[in-house]
Amino acid sequence: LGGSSDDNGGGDETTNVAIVSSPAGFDDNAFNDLALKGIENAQEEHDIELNRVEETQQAQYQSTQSELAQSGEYDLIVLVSYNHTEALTQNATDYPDQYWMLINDHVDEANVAGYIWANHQMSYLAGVLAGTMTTEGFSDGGGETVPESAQIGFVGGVDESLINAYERSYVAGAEWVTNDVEVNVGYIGNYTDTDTAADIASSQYDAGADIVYHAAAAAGRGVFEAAQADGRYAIGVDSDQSVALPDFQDVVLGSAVKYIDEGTQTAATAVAEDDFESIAGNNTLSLAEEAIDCVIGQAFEGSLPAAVDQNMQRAKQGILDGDITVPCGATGCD
Amino acid sequence: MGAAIGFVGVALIGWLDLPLAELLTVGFLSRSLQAAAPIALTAIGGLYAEKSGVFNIGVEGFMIFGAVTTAALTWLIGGETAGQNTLWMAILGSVAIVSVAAVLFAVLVIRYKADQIVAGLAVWFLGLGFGPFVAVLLWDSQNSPGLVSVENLTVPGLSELPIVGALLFDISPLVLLTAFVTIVAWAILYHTRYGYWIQAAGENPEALDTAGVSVGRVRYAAVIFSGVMAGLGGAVLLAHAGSFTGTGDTMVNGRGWIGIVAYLFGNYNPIGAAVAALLFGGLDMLQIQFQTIGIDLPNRLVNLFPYLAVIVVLTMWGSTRVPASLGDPYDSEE
Amino acid sequence: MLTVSVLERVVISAVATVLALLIGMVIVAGAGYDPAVFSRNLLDGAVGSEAAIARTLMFTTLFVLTGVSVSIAFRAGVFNIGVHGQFIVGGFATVLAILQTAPVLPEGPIGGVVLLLVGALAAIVAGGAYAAVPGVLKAYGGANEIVTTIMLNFIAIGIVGWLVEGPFRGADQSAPNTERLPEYVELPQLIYSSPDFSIVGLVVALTVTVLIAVLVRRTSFGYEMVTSGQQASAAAYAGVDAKRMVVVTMTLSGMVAGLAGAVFTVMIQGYYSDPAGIGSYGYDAIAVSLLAANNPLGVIPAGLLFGSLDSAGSYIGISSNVPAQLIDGVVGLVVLFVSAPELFRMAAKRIGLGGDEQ
Amino acid sequence: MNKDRPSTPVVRLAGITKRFGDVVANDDVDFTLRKGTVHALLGENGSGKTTLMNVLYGLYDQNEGTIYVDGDVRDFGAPRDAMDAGIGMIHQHFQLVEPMTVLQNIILGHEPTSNGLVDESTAREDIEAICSRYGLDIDQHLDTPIRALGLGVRQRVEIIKTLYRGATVLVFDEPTAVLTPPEVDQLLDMMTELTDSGCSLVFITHKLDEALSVADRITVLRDGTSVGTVAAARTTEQELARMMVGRDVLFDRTSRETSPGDALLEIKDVRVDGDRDRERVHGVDLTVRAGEIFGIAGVQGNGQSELIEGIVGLRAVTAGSVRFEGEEITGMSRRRRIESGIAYIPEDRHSVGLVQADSLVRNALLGNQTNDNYVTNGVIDWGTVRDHAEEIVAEYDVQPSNVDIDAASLSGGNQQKFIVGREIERDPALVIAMHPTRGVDIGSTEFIHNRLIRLRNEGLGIVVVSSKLEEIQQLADRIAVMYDGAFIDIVDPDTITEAQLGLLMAGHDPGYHDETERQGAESTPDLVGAERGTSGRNDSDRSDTGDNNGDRT
Ligand SMILES: Nc1ncnc2c1ncn2[C@@H]1O[C@H](COP(=O)(O)OP(=O)(O)OP(=O)(O)O)[C@@H](O)[C@H]1O
Ligand SMILES: Nc1ncnc2c1ncn2[C@@H]1O[C@H](COP(=O)(O)OP(=O)(O)OP(=O)(O)O)[C@@H](O)[C@H]1O
Ligand SMILES: [Mg+2]
Ligand SMILES: [Mg+2]
Repeated sequence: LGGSSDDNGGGDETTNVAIVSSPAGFDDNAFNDLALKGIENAQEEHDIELNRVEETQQAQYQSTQSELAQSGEYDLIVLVSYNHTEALTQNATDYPDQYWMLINDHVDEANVAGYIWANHQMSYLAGVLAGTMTTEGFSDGGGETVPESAQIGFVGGVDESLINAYERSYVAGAEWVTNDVEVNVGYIGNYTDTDTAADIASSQYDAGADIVYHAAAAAGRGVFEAAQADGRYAIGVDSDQSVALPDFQDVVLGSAVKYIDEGTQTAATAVAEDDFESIAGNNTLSLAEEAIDCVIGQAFEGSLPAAVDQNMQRAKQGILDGDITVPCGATGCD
Repeated sequence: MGAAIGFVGVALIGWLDLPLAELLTVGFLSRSLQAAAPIALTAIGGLYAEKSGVFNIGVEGFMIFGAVTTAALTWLIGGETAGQNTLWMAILGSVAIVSVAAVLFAVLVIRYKADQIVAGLAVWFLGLGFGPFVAVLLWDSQNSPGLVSVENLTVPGLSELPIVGALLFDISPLVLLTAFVTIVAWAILYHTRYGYWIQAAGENPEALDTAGVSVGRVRYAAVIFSGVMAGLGGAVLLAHAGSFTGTGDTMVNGRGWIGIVAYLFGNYNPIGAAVAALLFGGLDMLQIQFQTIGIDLPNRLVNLFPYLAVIVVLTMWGSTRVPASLGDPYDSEE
Repeated sequence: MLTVSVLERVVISAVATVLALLIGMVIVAGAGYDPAVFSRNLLDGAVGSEAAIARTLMFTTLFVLTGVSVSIAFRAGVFNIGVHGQFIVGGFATVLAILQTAPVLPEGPIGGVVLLLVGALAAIVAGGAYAAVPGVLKAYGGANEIVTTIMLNFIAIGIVGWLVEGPFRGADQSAPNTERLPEYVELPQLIYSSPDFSIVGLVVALTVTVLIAVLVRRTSFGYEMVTSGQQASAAAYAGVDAKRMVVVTMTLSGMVAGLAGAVFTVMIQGYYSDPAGIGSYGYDAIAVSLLAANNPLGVIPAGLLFGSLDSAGSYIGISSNVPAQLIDGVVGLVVLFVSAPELFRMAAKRIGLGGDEQ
Repeated sequence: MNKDRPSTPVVRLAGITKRFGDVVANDDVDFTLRKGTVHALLGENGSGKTTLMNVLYGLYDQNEGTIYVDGDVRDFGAPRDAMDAGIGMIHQHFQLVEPMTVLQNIILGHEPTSNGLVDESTAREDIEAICSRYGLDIDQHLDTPIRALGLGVRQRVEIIKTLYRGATVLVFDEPTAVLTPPEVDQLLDMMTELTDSGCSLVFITHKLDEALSVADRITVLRDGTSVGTVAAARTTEQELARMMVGRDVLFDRTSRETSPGDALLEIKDVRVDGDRDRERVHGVDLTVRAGEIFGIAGVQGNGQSELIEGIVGLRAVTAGSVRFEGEEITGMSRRRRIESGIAYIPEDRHSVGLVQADSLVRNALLGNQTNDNYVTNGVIDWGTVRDHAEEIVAEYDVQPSNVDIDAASLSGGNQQKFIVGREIERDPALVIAMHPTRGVDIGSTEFIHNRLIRLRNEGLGIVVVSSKLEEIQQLADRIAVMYDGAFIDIVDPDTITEAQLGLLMAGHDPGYHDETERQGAESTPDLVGAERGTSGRNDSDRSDTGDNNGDRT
């Protein structure tokens, strides 16, 4: 902010947006950064002033939110992750004139726009990619597969229901391809310890997995490092990580992506254009809205076996048609 | 004590009827060694300080300094395409920088008689603050981009041998360095005059003083050494991980604290401390193996196993005898 | 030796803080931000508005309580590094107890007060019990309490985290949170209207502090406790059962830490979430207590200093683009300088300010 | 001794003044040590003896005055400088590193090395050479950690350490205070041997007979100034005492006219373990009556400490029973024993009897913290406590007489006086005093003795454990001699001779049994020598109080 918000002079009106991080903080190369990126993209079209607030203690969200709302300076406050939900339930009614955007959850108030991306669907697709590749004989870039065994891995950040949903959907996707696929699962215990992430992935590669998908935010880089060290493959999450972390493009077969950036861009734009109503309420963004996908890593475009594309298309169609039921929801399983 | 842990481990494995071969792979062993190295280095430094009568509770902070300065130097010297030489230069440079910090710390606690626990905590807070801050200044993010990780030392031919090949002849040079440091530290402590002086300084500084040896100098050397070793530990952690993570409790994530536990556990003997570090590294990796082979326990609880083991073992077998004059500043004219 | 008069301590803390801030300012400037704005924000953040003052007092409340908890144990010569864990266990117990008891009590203010008492009691019991464990292990098993309490901190985070995630997760919570406490269970907003601060919380903290101070200075128990901490062999001679004393002081320390957890839960959060994101009051408290020379009354100004810094830090995170980590670093510097009163005494002597010859 | 040896001064202190803040510890003191002689330094507690020698040793910088060694002016910034000049000091408070071995302690700071590593075998040879040269005996302990050794051995380690460093001037600060009579004799012999082989010694002591028997010349300090130096051959105890105190001191034994009353303390077949779970007291019976002083003599390490700690409740009694005023107290807590009227003057004033960093006010409450006089409903009345502290300080002549200073800043003798005062003024029924006058000067010793006797006359029961034979003979109405964990005999102080006592303490049969009527010995287990030799004063298993007995240095 740097004190520039009090320029009520100047011709055209500035839109002020604040974004508050999840407990993982910014610079996670995933979730938080994507949300941020969307607003930055919106800045190119509109005069938007952005205040990025990093707060890693959930206990502080109540006061951080109300501090921001109380200032009256912000046209939109973006809250990353469902850790904000409880605090927002209070603050949305305390500050009825304040517009809020909540990522990954929803609060039933007219001034809140809830955005939930279908983490489960994209993870299912990641499972399809892994399940297909593990039985294909493939060797390119920095790794190779073991076609004789159908074994893959998953590395999660914290063992909590949000990430469990990634895991179960991923497993389901892989099983949809190869019924008897074996999946090694490991959790780090946090979203920051790259070293442990690498150790877990390594252990899984050792045990025979040839592709590991991660849902571990910043720590996920460790999985890629292990893939490079062991000559195996990995699947990224949230954004196309073969692009976000180009060092690892030789092992990142693909990424389960959700276009959070498009979501925040839409929201920021809507507010800048005085049209909050268009986004208010609960927005579930799934395959149907083309808001999630599983993309192939930039080094592997066109080089993967044809079965990948076929299976991927069939799976997407199945999900859209309702023939395939992805277990779990966006933030947990029942 | 090691035997005790081993016994508990074996009993547990027998009791749960675990598949030993899948659990104790070569990869597991070499990952345990890698995980142990930074902890062992930190522990050895810490025990020197404590033996000399100064509790350096700030080793966690020094580790963060070591990690961030190594990352920064690697990046400043070699950019994103840094090679092995750059990494080694960065490690050396980092040790030099951390040693300056360690000198300042030593002056504060020895010359100015700062409360050792408070000053040590302060170093930790400083690490938590300035570590990520440096990252933000350099990379505009609390995490560094991918830098470079240390390459294993591979002896052609021998590394092909079963088990020992992968364990001993395809090994991180930093693990070897740690082993070397351990032995040298042991020899110095128990077989050189300087080692005698360290012990005397911690037990009865007056006796050392009246023997004509400056207690201050002995303590300075030990405390500076402890800072440098913790810094080196951080550097080793970074060199194995290949990038710096500053979010959360940073990539060091409590390893410094475990280092303190390790030397208490190892009863202030450098070899004991290294074995304890290996034990903690091993327990951590064992916990990962459990996950990998799908032993279905709540991960958050399984993660607690090493901590619980420390408590049980400490209670049943090990009461450590703390140096008699630990924490007392020494004035020769008193 | 290192006995420092109260006045001297206050002066030293002030000088240390100013010095740390000056260094912080230099770093701010070096990193290309405006130090004037930074210092302005610092002041605004600590005391610049009603909200800022409330936030400062909120942090102060927690630092005072946890600081007193630490001071009890340290005074008795037991290093309770486990206040963090006891704080978490206590806070969680509050939520559990209130949620379990609420259905059988009438709703409304009376039920609310009863529930508050039940919650506080649960926290005190849970915190005390959780601290008694390392006490017993030390007294009867010889296990170093510095190590065991650090381990128990990790364990508290793990277990409470797991409970919040699974067994005790609120019915329609998508995040790992417990059920929210009933609305009527809250501390009244008497002076500042702030979501996170009630003067009642602060009064509780100050009352506990005074009680502990009296206990330490004026009672036989306090005398025995302090004597054990100073010289165990002399305490045994005077008829103090050293092992029992270790367990009792750890328990007492844990009880206060648990109460701090209850205040946190009721006053600030209103439910329980993953303890991994609950700050590090228990660790900061060690610095608070030592800054106060483990004197319960001294914890009050020390807690205020830390409360102000944290409050300013959180304001700076919200309202400026200076990286929030910087304020953590500045806090580290304050602690560092404060740890070495001798530094300032020598400096004062050099520039000819006071400093008697000794 | 070598009274007439022609000798040259090796050390001369001229006009030394040393101040600590307002305290003038040494005031313009002159002192000359001649080659090959023993020079005793006497003076009351706090008269500045230790300080003067610390100045010589480079531990303190004098404020004024000059040090000459072999005629040259020397300025010692640190002990190392003093050592280089051949001066060594055996401190009152041993300077040993407990977990390290005897050998490592001896060579500390002067380790011979080869290839960077400490060469212990060279060190061993050197040490053995020194031992045989001075007739010292330590060999079998070289690899034992100090922690496991008794005081006598520790002291020998200190002496060898100094010699190993090449000292020819040795300063002994109250070396006999912690030793038993046989050990004292050994030490005095050793001192003579040292002077014979060319060393010059300074010998600080409170025991005039020791000074007279071994010293060539004697200097007396009072209030930091030197009162004078006399030749040992031409002075008497009376004269020395007058120089020290400034008046005549009476040495007559007070007449004994006791009328013991009821049994106060009865112990039956008590067994107590030592620190390492080895039994140290093998079944002791004893009865102390109101109005008597019961003395326990013995060489340190024969279970006296364990027995007493068992009685006062600081150590568990593993078998047998302890009754006090007719009530069974075997399992009673230490606190309840204090409350029931057992006062205890501990042998270790430094780490047990006082909280060093606390004021005398707070120390006055030590052990009294549940006493109704000072505490009501758990709340302390500090005003009364302060008054009490002031009373003790005044009555027992504790110097300096400021109750707000830390216990640590009192000299050892004054610390002892404060403890004695506090314990006696507890209004007890039974006083158990271990080495009540250790490190205390003559005047105060006299005072404490009179005090104990008066209490006895008032009908209290008193147990005195001491290794000073004359003290025990003078005070006690009955003397039990403890050897190897049991009472070897109980004797009448008026009929037994010092020589006989000494033999008994060493476990020998003094051969008096026909004449002497033994009194009150309920049982006398395995008398004399049956299985002696294995334990005794070399025993490593004694309670660990040794290096705390001395004063501050
Ligand atoms: N009510 C009182 N009357 C007389 N003296 C008192 C009283 N209270 C305390 N004192 C004196 O103060 C000294 C210190 O007491 P105490 O340790 O309780 O307080 P403190 O040292 O000032 O506090 P803290 O150690 O917590 O900083 C004691 O030695 C005692 O002499
Ligand atoms: N470090 C010190 N600080 C302050 N005062 C001291 C210090 N050392 C000694 N004194 C004071 O100096 C005086 C002389 O003390 P010193 O220890 O030399 O006496 P001493 O003759 O050895 O007595 P004792 O026979 O009891 O050992 C005493 O009043 C003592 O309190
Ligand atoms: Mg003396
Ligand atoms: Mg006090």
